[in-house]
Amino acid sequence: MAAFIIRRIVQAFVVMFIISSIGFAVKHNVGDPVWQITGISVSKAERERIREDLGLNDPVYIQYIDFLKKAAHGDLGKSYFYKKPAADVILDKAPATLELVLVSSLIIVVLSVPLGIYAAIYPKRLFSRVIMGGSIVGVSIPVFLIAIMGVYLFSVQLGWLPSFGRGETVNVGGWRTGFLTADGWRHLILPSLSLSSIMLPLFIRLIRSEMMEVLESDYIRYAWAKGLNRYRIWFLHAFKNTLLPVITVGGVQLGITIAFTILTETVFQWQGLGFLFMEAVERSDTALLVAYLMFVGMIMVVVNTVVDIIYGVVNPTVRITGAA
Amino acid sequence: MMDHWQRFKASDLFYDFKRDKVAIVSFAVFVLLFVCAFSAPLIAPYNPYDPANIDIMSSEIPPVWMAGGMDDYILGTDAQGRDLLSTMIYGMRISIVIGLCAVLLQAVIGIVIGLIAGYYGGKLDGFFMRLADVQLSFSYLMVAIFVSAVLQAAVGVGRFAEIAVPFLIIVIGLAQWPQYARTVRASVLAEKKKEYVEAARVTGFNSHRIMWRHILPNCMSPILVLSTIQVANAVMSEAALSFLGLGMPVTRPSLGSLINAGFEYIFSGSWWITAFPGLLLVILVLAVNLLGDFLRDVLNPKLYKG
Amino acid sequence: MKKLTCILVALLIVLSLGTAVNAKTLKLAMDADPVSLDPHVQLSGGMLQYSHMVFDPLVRWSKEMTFEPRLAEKWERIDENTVRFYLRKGVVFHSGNPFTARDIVWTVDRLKRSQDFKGLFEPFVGAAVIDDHTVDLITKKPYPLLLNMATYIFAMDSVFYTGTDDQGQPKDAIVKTGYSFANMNESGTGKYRVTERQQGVKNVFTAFADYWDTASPGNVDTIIFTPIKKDATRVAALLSGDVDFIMPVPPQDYDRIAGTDGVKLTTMPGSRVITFQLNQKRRDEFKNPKVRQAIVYAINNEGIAEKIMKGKATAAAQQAPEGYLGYVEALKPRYDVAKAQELMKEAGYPDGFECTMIAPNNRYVNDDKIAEAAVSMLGRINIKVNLKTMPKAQYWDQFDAQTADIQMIGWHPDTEDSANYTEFLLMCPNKETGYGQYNSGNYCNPKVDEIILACQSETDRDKRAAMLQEVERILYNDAAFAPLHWQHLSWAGKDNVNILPIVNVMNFPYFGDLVID
Amino acid sequence: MMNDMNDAPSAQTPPILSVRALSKVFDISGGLLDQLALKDGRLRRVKTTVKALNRVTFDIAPGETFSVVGESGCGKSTLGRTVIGLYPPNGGEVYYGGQRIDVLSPRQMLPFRRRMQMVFQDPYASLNPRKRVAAILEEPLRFHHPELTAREVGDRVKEVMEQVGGDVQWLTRLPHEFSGGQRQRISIARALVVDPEFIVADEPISALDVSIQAQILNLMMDAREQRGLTYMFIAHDLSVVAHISTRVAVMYLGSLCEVAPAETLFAAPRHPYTQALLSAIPRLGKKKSGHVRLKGEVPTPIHLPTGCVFHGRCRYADERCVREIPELLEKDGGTHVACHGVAEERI
Repeated sequence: MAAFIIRRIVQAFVVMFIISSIGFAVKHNVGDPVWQITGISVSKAERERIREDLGLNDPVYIQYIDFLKKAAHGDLGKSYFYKKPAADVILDKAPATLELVLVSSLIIVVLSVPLGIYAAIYPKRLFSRVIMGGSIVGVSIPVFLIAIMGVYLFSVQLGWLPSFGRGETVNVGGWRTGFLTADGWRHLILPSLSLSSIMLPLFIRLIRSEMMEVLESDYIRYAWAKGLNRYRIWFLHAFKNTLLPVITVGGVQLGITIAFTILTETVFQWQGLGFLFMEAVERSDTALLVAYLMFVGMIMVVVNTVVDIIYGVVNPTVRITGAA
Repeated sequence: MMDHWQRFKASDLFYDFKRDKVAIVSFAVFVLLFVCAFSAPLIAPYNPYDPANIDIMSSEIPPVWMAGGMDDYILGTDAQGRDLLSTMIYGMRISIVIGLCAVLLQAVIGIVIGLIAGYYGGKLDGFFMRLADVQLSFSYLMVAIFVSAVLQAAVGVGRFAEIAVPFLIIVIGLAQWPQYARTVRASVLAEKKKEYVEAARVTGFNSHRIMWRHILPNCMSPILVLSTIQVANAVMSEAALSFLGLGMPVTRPSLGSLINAGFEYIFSGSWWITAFPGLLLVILVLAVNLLGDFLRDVLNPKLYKG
Repeated sequence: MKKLTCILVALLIVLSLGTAVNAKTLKLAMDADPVSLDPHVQLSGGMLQYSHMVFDPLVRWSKEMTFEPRLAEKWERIDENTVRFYLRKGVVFHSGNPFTARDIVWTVDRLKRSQDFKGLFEPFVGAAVIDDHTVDLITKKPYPLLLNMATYIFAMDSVFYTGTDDQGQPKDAIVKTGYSFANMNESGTGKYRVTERQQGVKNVFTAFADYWDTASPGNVDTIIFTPIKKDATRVAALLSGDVDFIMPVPPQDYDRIAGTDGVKLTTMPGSRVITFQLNQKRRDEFKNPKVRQAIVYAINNEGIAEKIMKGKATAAAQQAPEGYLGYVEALKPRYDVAKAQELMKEAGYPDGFECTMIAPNNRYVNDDKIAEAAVSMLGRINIKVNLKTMPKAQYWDQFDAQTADIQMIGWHPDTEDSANYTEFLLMCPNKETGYGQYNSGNYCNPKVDEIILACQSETDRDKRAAMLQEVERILYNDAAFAPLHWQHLSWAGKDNVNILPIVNVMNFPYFGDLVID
Repeated sequence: MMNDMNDAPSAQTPPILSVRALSKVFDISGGLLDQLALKDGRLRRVKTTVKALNRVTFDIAPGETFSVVGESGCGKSTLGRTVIGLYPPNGGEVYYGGQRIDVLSPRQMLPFRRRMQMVFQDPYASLNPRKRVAAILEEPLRFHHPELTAREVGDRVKEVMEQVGGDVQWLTRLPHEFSGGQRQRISIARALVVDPEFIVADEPISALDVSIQAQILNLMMDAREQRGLTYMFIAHDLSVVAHISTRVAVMYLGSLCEVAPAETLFAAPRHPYTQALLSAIPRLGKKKSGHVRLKGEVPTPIHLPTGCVFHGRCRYADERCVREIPELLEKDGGTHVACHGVAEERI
């Protein structure tokens, strides 16, 4: 276990290093921040002075070494736009994205498990065919199209749901949450549904195929032969074993979901990390870009680690390599 | 050639195909769209790349069956005055070209890396798989945004229109090779243990030949199934990138950039600029996905999960 | 007389009570929110819109482009370099400090230090206190635009902003990219105080109880200001009733908004001109005036204004719009493809040539679509254009480096004066003087430079007008640039929001005067 | 240390294959980070290895059928694969026809590849499922004899096919269309098609039905007759080995216990392990013989016992057996035994 943790920490550092280098290598290509922080009629000389003050005229490697030095102390640089440390901005915006991802994940779990199991147990039934057909149509519609259609239908035409933003939020110890107000929940509906629309069909199909495979296995046949209660077989024996691959895939997909928040948040003007990222690109707020990438990288490493540990717990036959 | 066809007709795959209506229909739709796309200059009413055919004064004409529609423009025109049907057909061609080539690129990169990693194992394997892990955790969107920044700086913005297609192919190809690498590696690891590989080594074949001529053909089913899924994904990826404004230039729109351009008109009543390309994109992707589903059911490969 | 005053006062009190009782909340959505609470941090439309809400200028532009007294009740020119302003009495800052002439001197000093504003205030020596409520603005030489500049003097609370904050930094520091006291705190004399600010998410402005302008009909007590960047999302927010007022409105949605019950659209001709610059340093072809003229003739800018801008733009043939001193009525858009083809032949390019173009895709209204349309139009005269559009974050870098042969630029003069266009866009580029800073066409005509420099100190309005009109004619005949149109300004709101009275050509809505029924 | 086999492998003919002190260790500890372990509060690098072969020495004379037997996991397959060069050895030498081959590069090894072939255990895995039988047989031939014309290749393939009892029609089919026995014939044909001198047969019949086993064995023996082949035959089934082998080697935990001419070995096993092994064979016509029961369990090759690898299970073991590794010493009648007990004539 110790070796496993050490291994992950080393991996995290390597990942962070790679990400920060890539981020740094390209940050000059997303634009010049000085143009973003000055009015258009400001003279060239003045602009040059600002550039000099910000250290943007230093060679890239010097800037990078400078950045690494500061990063070692937890300082990821300052966001030009927010005039705050980039890490603070990220932490400020993270709750919005995490809440969105959390609700979407809940929707995915709550819907995909029963639907997937049903489609596995009764593969020939009409409803199963509807589920499977619907899921393949679902994967084929781009998430931004679903989001646009959602806004058009439910906000503009019907006026039932708000079209943008998080609505009323409550600040609980620095965590700005939309969970505590009815308005916040109303604002969550469309974004979380469209975000979950990417992964829901995949999970239904995954659970179905894994479950069908398990149902074919010898020990389930044996359980039937023993005359066990069918629900016991399905849910206790079969489903438990379909969980394993679902957890693994779930971990990987979480990363993709976080990336897809870029699209969803852009359409819904959801003030989270994805939106922040696109804005940072458009504003060439480079410190924020690098900080965002490092944050997401960090989350991915943590999630992967947790998934591996859960995997080991759920399935004792798998030894986490290096576990003593 | 005849021989191959005969054999194909006798194969399980064809037998299952004949009995699967959904597969037949989706295959027919895909072939139809494919043929349309590549005979675009022949069947499209106009050439949307020819400025002589574009008149700003005839922009946003609705489809022919709506009030104000014109017979010349069956599905109406877009915001620039291009015939929407022609633009969609040409756009689909770009989407399909990008989708297929990007998958080809992914496949080449992924297969080479997967084969090498799986066959040689050890440090090389560890390196490539960590690389794949890191890259997968960032998804193609972020990778694409960064790759596009680098490439644009490298080629200069002025010539972007000329290199947009290869550029997107590279972006999507580079972003998604890990799927192939992991699937191929998993298959190679399974195949490598089989004795026919040892038999080949005993015969004295070099690693190169064993990897490509002996192991790779046995990894084809997962590659085939994955490829269909990836073509659908690549078309969607291109659409998503174009939606974020990182894709095809406005003068040579793909389906994705058409949808993106039309998005701004969705409340204005010119819904057709988004709706028709959107519908076409969904049909195209759906057909490919259904084919992939069929292949998966028939070939029943073990895909790398995730 | 006394009685009358009594009645007037009583009436005022009743009126003000009445407005207080009818206090309304406005939910406002713009494309961006102010980048700072410090009005001197950036010279941009967004910051000036903010300044008009929280601060007050000495004078402000009226709808008719005349000067309206604000903190200055009246003013007079006392010599050719000095104008004396008589300040309003009884005005207090949000902090409770009284407003005096010292605040104006302090503010002008700070403007001259501000990186963004120092250029505009370069002609000024400074301000001088005459007494508590009288102040002189002194320029280095006769300056015709002194009052125009006074619209930028938003009084800041010198007492509030003096000293050091709890981080030990001077409170008056102007910091663009990090923390400063002024970035986070405000004390102006304006109608609204900033009561909540989540940058980029939500800003709440609350009416200031001791606001001096009790005569204003404005009845909005609270403004909840949300930035919504994407055009379609902003429109959706209005249509779904999530907000009461949006600006700007994308042209493609004009009809939809105009045709929807409960919301209405307000537009007004603007003074931002959109142009293409043809780089003579990169392309020898563009050195030939015939080629430049051919391009001007090939571009159907009236078509663009009608179709892409949905009629809410005025096709241009010159830089300055109607109402500006330099405007020449006789100059008309010149769309004529046959003539353009003829000119190309005469210039020796019957088969055309290939060139590159860049344009931003989120800076001007429908900028990328305009560029795309222009590409097709130039195709008609066999000029094959490779177009690349990009977000403004990348655009200005590319523009400045002149990476393409044809580059789009729009311009709105900070001085609201004709000469400003030419100074930045078309005078011979000169690193020392800074003239021609955005002249990526590298058009250089010494005659134009000479006239523009002369009119900088010409205070006679008619003479100045004649000089500026001369410049426009020269540029027109030379086809120094390809003009497209002047963007219209657009706002939309619910029916009960009286937009028209508070908006103006500068696009600074005076929210303090807004009435919601 | 060196025994007499070293100096004079055989008085009559030089051996076709000589193996000297061959060792093979597999490292299963994974990457650097996997090797780290906390021990006594300190981080240490720990390698986990499997000692599959320990200083194995033997010779095979031309024309012999040299069998290697032992229980599963004893390293006999590893021995076969190391000899033929599928695994690089960690120590020791392999000579073929007097030339050392374990140090050759793949290119230098090529001529030997043609002379040495292998037949595998699992007929379902040893044929490439994507290749038609013709391709499977032609590819090695073309590879080693690029000078042959298509017709010559075809003729030789047909010839070999007939020799293994196959049908020419098989050539156009895919492996999955055949039964296990048929596949093993194809496997043998593949080995024979390059006209080798020496074949390592790794349990070639153990995956087949009993009724088929004899056919395949006969086929192999016929091929030996016709082509003058030398076999190294790996098996876990002593009864099969008994009537085809000229000599038999008994392996236990990666070490050779006893090497003896087949008849001698079956008549008079010397090593205690061989005795136990033989006593387990049911024989017709014999009543329950004294079945030798072994005590203890088979140790793992990860933690090899000190001294004689068999000492933990040997009823004759003494203190020397725990301490000292016995060497393979020649006894009378060409028998070699690695046992202190035998050497001391205690047994």
